Amino acid sequence: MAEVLPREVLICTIARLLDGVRHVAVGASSPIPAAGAMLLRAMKEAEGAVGPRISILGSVEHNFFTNGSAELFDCAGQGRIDAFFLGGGQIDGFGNVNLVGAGDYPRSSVRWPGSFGSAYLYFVVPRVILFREEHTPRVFVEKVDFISAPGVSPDGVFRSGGPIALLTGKALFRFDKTRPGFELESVHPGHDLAEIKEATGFRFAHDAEPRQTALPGRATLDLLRGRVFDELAETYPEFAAQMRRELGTVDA
Amino acid sequence: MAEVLPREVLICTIARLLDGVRHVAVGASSPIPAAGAMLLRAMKEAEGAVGPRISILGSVEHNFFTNGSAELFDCAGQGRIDAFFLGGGQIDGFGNVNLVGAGDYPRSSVRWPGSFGSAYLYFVVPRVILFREEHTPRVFVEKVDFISAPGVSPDGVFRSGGPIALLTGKALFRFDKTRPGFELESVHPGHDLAEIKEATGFRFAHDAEPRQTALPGRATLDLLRGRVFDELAETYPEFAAQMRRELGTVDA
Amino acid sequence: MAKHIEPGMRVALPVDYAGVSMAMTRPIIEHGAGDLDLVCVPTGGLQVDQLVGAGLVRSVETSAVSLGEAGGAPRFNAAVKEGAIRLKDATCPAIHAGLMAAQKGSPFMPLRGLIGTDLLRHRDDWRVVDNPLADGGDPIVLIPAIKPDVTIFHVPMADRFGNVWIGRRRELAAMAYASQLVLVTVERIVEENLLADEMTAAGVLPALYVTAVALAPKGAWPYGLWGEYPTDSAEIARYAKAARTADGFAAYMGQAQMESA
Amino acid sequence: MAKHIEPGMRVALPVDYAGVSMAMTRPIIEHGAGDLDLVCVPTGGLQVDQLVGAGLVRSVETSAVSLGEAGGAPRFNAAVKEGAIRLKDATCPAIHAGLMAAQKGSPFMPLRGLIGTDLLRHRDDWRVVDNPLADGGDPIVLIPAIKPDVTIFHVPMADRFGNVWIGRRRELAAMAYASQLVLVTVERIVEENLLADEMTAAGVLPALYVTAVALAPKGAWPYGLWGEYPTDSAEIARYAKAARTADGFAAYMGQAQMESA
Repeated sequence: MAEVLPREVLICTIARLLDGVRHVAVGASSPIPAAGAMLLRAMKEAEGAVGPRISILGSVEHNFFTNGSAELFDCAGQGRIDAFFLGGGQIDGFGNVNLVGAGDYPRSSVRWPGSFGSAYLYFVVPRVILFREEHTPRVFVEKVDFISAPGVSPDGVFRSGGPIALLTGKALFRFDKTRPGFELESVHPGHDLAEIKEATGFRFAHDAEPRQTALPGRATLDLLRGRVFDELAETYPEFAAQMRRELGTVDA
Repeated sequence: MAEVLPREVLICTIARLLDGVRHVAVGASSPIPAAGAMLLRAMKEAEGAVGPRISILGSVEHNFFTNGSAELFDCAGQGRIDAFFLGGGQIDGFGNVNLVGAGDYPRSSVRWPGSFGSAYLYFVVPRVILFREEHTPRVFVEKVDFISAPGVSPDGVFRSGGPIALLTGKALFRFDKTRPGFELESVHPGHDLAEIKEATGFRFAHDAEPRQTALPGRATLDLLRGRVFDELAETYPEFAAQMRRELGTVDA
Repeated sequence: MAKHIEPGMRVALPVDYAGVSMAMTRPIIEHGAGDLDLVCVPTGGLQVDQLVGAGLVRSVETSAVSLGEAGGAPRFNAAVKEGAIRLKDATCPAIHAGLMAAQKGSPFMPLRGLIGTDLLRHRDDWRVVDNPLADGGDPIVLIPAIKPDVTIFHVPMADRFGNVWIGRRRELAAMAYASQLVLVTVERIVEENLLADEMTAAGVLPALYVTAVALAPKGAWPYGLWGEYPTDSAEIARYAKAARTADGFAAYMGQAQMESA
Repeated sequence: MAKHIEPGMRVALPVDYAGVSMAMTRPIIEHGAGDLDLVCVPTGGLQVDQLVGAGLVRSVETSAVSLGEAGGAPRFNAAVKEGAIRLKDATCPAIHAGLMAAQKGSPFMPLRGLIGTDLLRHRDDWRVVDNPLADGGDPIVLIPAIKPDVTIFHVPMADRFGNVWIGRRRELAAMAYASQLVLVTVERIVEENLLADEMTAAGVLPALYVTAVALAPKGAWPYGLWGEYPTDSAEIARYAKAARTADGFAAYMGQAQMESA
């Protein structure tokens, strides 16, 4: 087995979570989700299949929209976006996301930028992947201070989308909307259940001995370190360069 | 007094009815309303004032919109269109307009094209001028067979626009929305009250001895026959040529 | 491309001057899928008349149908008189509102006007409600989303990547956003990516919304195409005269078919 | 052009990458009309932070405010903590929906999503109704029309006739349609009529909607302008650091003023 960087594990996990989507949108400042989408596209095309369409938001160079900043939301409302990523200053065990601030609203003690499109996209994009590398009790709280976007909705509320998974720097969780709540799917190499419990402010279901997150094989790593990092360098030059520096260390 | 063609009387009357508007929209197949708007613009500019903006709909050459065929209606909804013209297969004494067909709907015995934007524009354009050259009881009926757009609306219905006048080949009527109904304002040269009563299927208010429609003075006629017919020839070449042929006869 | 069209589909077609794919009319008629529900955006003409004349149309939602200067649409008007098609008479902004609702993924859009018209009286799919943001009263009409199965139009160019240049005819984009399938004929296909340059990109409907593109020079004829060629009014007048009768229509269509063969 | 701005006006400003008229920021501050209600379309950055820091802002309606890679917006965040400005937290499509309602002359637009959020709970101008076109239930949010008094943005070019080239940044058109006044700064003014050619016309906001145009080369700086120049990230970072305190903000703005004098 080749040595694999922690962020390569994240990228490969994202590619797996996206399997089957036709169109994924990623933020201009989200290189890891973008890399995951690009990896999936490369893997599909290597098999002779059609890869997903990838829209990178806010990028001038990779702007595939022509109707202004409303088009992403229209496109999602039309059912043309299958997957999207959401972070959050706080995420709780019900899948609620807080992008607004900590403390009492509106005079938040810590103010984050704001909800962006989450209060809409979380409802209408079928596969929303919650992604936050920092895995601490500060981020993963029992109950968010402000609901920018709720994890689940009551019966009768129109909802064609929502969270399917939560990916952190330590682990991958599946979201079960019937409970609702998270279930630990796998632990990334170098971490363990006890550490994850301590780092997570909400309760979650888990096996007694959780699996380790699957590592990519040689062929996947070659695609990632070749074609995908080349593509990535066009939009996220600093991130691609950094990954390649770290790989230089690994390879050495 | 110079000799004046009947259609010149109509054009000059329209210019008078439009006095004060900032933006008037006319149809691509409406040369007389367009000429009236162009005459007003020429008169204003001759005085050193700002003339109205004129949008000619459906014209490729004089298309001042860039957002497709919805833009006219958006523009009207924003209050940016002050005046518009409406014809009709039937017009009744309440200002109701029928652009759909005669007889029982939907299997009309005579089918006209349809309501176009009338069912919206009649509500939101402050100065709608009803214009139909053919002045017969077939057109001006007691009650239209189908209401494409109503002349008045009950209290409480949002309405910032509506008819202000009806101009025909024989006469000019003012619309009084409080009665509601039409009032004969003036009779074009060569016509009289008895003839107009016979040609009109609805009742209307009138003076015992109605005025004659005001005729344009020399300066106005010069503007019309010079600059305005030149401008008109760009968009309505056949109409401009025909007017000039008729004027040749008059001048001869 | 006509093979994409299936019986019973809802088909959106553009106004005369926006880019009508007349080149698609005959293939659609030969393909023969019927019971079509046409949506004219926002009015119809020659193509609608010919599809109605060919017996493929079940209903027409439109703000108007005519041949412009050539007069009324003869086969459409005959079908209306015979009760052979169902009419959904509308007004232009109501059709735009229905497409906008679909574009936005919303169930409806509100529209001012309409109250007191016989259009509204005959549309049981439109709903009047009191404006929930007013203090009471203030009736307003809600237009349900119009979601065509297929949109068909003709424009000057597309690129090799499926991006289609619609210029300022943005109703074509609105139709595409709202539709499942989008079939486009073009005057020419260019090598360069139309999205690569901000100047051309401004008028592009991205490939994301486009199902298929086919080359069809003079594909709007006898209609004109903005920036390309004018309308052939004589040909439209010739059609208008021929199509006054069903036999004349059949003869015109048969003759045109032979000419194109 | 800042003279058009009066105290208490509702001012619409575009997102960072769409064309922010940074060149107008200082004239607005010098002009001094306060109690402004800002509408960020749909998010805000440097310009919003500077107007807030200058004390001209009464409320901010936005989906987010930040300096991007340079972090949080320091004067905005400080004003939030102090309760010095009223917040109308929104989500991007709600801002677009409000502008679209104004564009259409409609009192509101419906929007999916939002139900169960604290955004909705804090917005007493948004209304939840049961979808009148459903058989019952199906709650949906109605967003009232957003009608700015003035919209301000920066784009590459305008022509001598007041037509403004916005390219594919169509939110700039949406803002203009919805606004009473539209103030535009441009990199350059061209001689030819931008509407005369279908290629350029496709990206034009017509003069009909434009109140005034002023030449301002590099007018988006330190933001970039699409198709023209990139963002000066170092300058934004320099601001972010300086503006952590009110004094640092004042020093930065004073220094910049001297440089521009």
